[in-house]
Amino acid sequence: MIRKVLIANRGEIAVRIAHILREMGISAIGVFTDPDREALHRRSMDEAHRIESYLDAEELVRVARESGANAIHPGYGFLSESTSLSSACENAGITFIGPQTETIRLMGDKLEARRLMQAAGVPVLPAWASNPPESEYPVLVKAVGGGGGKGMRLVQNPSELAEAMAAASREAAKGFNDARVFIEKYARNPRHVEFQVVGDSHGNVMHVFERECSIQRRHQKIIEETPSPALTPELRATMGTMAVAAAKAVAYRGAGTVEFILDADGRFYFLEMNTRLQVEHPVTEFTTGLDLVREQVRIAEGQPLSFRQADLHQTGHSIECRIYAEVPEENFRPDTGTIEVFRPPTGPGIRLDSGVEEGSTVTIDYDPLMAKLIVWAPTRGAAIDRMKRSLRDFVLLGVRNNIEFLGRVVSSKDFASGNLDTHFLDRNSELFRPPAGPLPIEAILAASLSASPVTNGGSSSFSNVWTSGPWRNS
Amino acid sequence: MIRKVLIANRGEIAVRIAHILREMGISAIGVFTDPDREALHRRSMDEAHRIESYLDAEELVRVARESGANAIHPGYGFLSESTSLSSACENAGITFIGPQTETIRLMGDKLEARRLMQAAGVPVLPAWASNPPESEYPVLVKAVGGGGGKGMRLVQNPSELAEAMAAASREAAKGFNDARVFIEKYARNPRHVEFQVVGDSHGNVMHVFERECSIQRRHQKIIEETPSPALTPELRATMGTMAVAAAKAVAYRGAGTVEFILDADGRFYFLEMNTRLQVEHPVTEFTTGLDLVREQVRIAEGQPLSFRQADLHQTGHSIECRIYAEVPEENFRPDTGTIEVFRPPTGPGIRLDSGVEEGSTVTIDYDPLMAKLIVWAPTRGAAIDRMKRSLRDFVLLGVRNNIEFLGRVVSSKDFASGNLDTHFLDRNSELFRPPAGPLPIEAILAASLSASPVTNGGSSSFSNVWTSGPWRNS
Amino acid sequence: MTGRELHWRVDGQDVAVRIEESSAGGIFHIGKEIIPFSFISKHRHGGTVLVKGNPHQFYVVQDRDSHTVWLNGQTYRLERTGKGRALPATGHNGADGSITALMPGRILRIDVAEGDAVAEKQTLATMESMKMETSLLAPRPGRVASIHCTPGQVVDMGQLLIVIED
Amino acid sequence: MTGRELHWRVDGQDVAVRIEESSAGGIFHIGKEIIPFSFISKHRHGGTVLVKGNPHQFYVVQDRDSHTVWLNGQTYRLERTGKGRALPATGHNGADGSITALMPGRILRIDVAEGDAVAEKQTLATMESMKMETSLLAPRPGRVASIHCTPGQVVDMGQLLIVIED
Repeated sequence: MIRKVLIANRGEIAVRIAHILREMGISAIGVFTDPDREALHRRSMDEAHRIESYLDAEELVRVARESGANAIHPGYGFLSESTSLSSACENAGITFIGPQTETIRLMGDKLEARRLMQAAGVPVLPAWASNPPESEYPVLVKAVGGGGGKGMRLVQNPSELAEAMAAASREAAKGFNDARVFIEKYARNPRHVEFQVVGDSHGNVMHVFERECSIQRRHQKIIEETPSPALTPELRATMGTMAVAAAKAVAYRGAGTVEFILDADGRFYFLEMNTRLQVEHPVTEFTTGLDLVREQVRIAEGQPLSFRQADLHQTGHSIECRIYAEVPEENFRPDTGTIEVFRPPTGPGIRLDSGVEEGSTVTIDYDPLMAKLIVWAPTRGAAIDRMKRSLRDFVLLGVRNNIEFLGRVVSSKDFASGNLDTHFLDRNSELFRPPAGPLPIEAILAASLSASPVTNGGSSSFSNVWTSGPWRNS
Repeated sequence: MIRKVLIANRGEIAVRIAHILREMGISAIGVFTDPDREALHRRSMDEAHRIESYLDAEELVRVARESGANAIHPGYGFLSESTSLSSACENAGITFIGPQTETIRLMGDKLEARRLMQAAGVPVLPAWASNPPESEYPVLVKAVGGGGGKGMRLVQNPSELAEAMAAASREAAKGFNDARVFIEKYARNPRHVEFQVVGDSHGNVMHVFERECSIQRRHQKIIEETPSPALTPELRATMGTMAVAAAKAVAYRGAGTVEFILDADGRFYFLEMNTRLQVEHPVTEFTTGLDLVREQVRIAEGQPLSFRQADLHQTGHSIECRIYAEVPEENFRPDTGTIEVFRPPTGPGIRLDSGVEEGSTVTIDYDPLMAKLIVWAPTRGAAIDRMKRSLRDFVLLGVRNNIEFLGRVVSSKDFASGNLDTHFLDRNSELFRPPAGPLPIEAILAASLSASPVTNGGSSSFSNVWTSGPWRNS
Repeated sequence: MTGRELHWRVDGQDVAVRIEESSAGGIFHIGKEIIPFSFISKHRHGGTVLVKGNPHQFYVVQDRDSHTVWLNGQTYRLERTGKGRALPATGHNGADGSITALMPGRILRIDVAEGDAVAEKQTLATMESMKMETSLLAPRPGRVASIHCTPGQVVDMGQLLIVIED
Repeated sequence: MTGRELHWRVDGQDVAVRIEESSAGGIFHIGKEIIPFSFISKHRHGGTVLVKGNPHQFYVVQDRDSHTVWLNGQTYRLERTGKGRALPATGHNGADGSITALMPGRILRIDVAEGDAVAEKQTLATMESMKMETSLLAPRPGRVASIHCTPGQVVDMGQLLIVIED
């Protein structure tokens, strides 16, 4: 029985995990670093402890032991896909809410993972250790231990290969302590379609359908949805079967994600497996009714899955937008500051997973993801309309953010038609420009009403504008 | 085609209707009275017009015409069940989003409704025009045109009947312009179970399952849920069939609700039909995926229902809590004031329909319903846990409210066991007392930190506490 | 009633505005436009302002000279340029001597006749609006050039009522 | 550092409290208890305060003498009774002359010896806490009765450091 869980993470995912733990009657133990001293996630826990780093497995296990936690949830990012935390948990007799260390290790090695997938009959892209045939160019040089675009190089012709491999290898050695690189066929304008899988410790593995995550910036997803507009029921069934085969190949335990790339002809290839909860897991939850964190806890307790594949259904459509503290119009540069106004949208079919609230401060120390806005509606069209309305109603001021940019993306024709691929933003560069037209006079009026009479060089409260008395003419 | 809708209502329901209209690409025209000059619902519309009263059908139709609206949505309460608005719409050639005037008239007359239901084979309670047999006591004297407990008298024995009828008649004449009363068998400790029905103008009528609304105060619901813990699949099917029969008896068009009382032996009786959207409609939406306001608009446009009875399924469990500006501990007296802090809960399975936000003022002019908190989870137990967590996280200060009281109700053993009836609060009077125990020292500390150094007799901002400089010892 | 002149940088150009404001509304001067406005609601970070019959919900946060305005779902960023300065209290009017109605309301009394000499701050007329009586004062000494309203008349916001000339 | 005395009506009884507060924390005196606290966060309507190692999230709204406190999901209502009064700046200490550590930290220097006569606001010791140096000042003139810390020592919040007597 898991009674007390240390959440080895921060921000919205730490808050989200704490919510369901508290609902399950499980104590949520938080951790926070100095920059997160005032963070919302710290205050969302039953108790929270100061740590030096979210990346120190030994420290996290020590805090878990000292606080009496008998399990650790790694969230995503940080140590979620590092064997250091899972093995430290094993040594300390603490339940790691995730797959076995060996699974993490296997899937963290891209070459090993490719071999396993091929053996399991899961399609992979052609790959070479060196010198692919000239007809196969362009190719991608990838780090064996990599992820997130680091240690990756696109090579257009053979003459560039040697230099690209050397550069990628240096980057990989620095980034992942593993200089090995390999060469993979480059898929042009693919879709990124991933399948959620769950497996228990009794050998049951099933998939919970797909997520379309093609809208990316700098290899990072910003909008995800399910169902994918690209999948027919037949293709969904085939890919789902392959995702289950992939997970079964490593006797997968817990919640994980099998990522595929899907080309315009409906061919798909294993890309990698994420052995953890995914940022975009809420769209799966909204369309299936599962709570994936609840399932993770049950699986970690050794309980068998309470449903069969045939019990799982997709209902309606769900879209997630990631609300980042960044300026898309200025090459996605991150912004920092204090959130002065935070008014999220309300109404049916809206879910907000937030790591911030009014008054929260966003610093440069961590990822700029502030919150996730997730909507559900019976159809894709209605879900897009709901997302447009919700983004328009979302007021977040004090830290520059991508809310309006997201609004322009989901309002675009290309998005409406479901014509998505990983180069969507490159193709739709007009989305980076705010709508043309003169500044509305009302905006100048609003600014003028808020402006303090004399610039005093510091930031100024709005309230002093309203100090004039009742309406009189003198 | 409905392109512009006047929403003849206020508060959370006006906001909720505006949300879906805007998502559907339909203009939302609001109305507001002087006390609602600053209300959230006014600012949630595409445009809004000042009116004298939400109860003046002619004025509403005039505003609709002047603003170019080709339909009126009445919401609930106000004119939603009065024939004055529906017939004024008919005369003006404006679509009334609701049933035909004749349906409203028939169902507004309790005797007429009883007769129709009996003819349709729907069970009704025994009733008499006067002097029921002594063995049938206690009985209820009810107003023919009544509702909401007005003009109602419980009579324990025959000697009290004449006086009760006279009193009820006077009250009914004053309240409903209709002095007629009748006598109905009194059901002890019944459950209140209602069925959502929808019918189109093509003769299709179906039900969208039940809502259990037994937790009431002063004949007003405060917590509703679906599915009802009292219904077996067989009883649900039987009652659903009867609800459809009831709606078919008046060729029902639009969304409506057939209310039943259900006794401990599983016998049920028609109570009344609400010919409008119900406050508690979100729990039906959360468990079926339907958007009832969207369906209302489609039906009003003359479209046939896009689903069949067999397409409708209940998934999981949903509970709604009504957040009132009232003090349950002081006999539910309403409170007024300005909402200084409004921090609704976030996370999966939570919906907030709110008529207020931070800074909103609650006045004495209208119903004290501020917002509705609705949760969904796969099981009733998980939904209760989610509601408990959500209510605990909900910070609403500045206007006294029932959030903690609701928390005590959903945390009670009786609620957990599903042992609900309309006398639930009478039986569980301990819920009206806040938990015993001394005031925590931290609460006194918090108050002391906020207290201004010298009482100045007026309300004071908290911010002046934080004006001290960086931590120094001098 | 307080008046302020402000300078903004908009699309690379300097825009000078003048704002005369009370707690209930005011008049906004931008270029040659004279735009009356009234408040529907106000809060710490903004409010809703009625301009030409349309409500505009806005939030503003200010960081030094940089103002971020959220208006009807769009965000705008404005830079303050010249120093603003508080102006002495004036009437409801521009510098041109025209007295306009700050709010919709009813004229109760007119206290002057055409041709009358008036002193600064002398009451010219009284109107009722939102259940409050309001005196319309002369913004500067001068002579009443023309009167464009009558007692009992219901006037719109921004409607010209009286003109003063030197 | 400012000090205040306040009176609350709690369960029909008067409760006098004393609070010494800086922006980072302070000491709360209630009955015979001396409770150090520090702030995790603060905002316009409350914050999170650390008391005995536990964080308590709170919001307070005030309407005349009535204070509504939301604390960890429960709401409490307190009535202010006697007039509060701002006290002159003091040390980290109560009126009894005991100097305690306002925050956990390290003693850097001790500037006095037992038996020394000290003037009001004279520096007694210096400590470092949260990367800030803080001087501990004498709350009033007197004599150093006892010293309970040494340079370099790490001290807990609320720990007794120095006692001054008349």
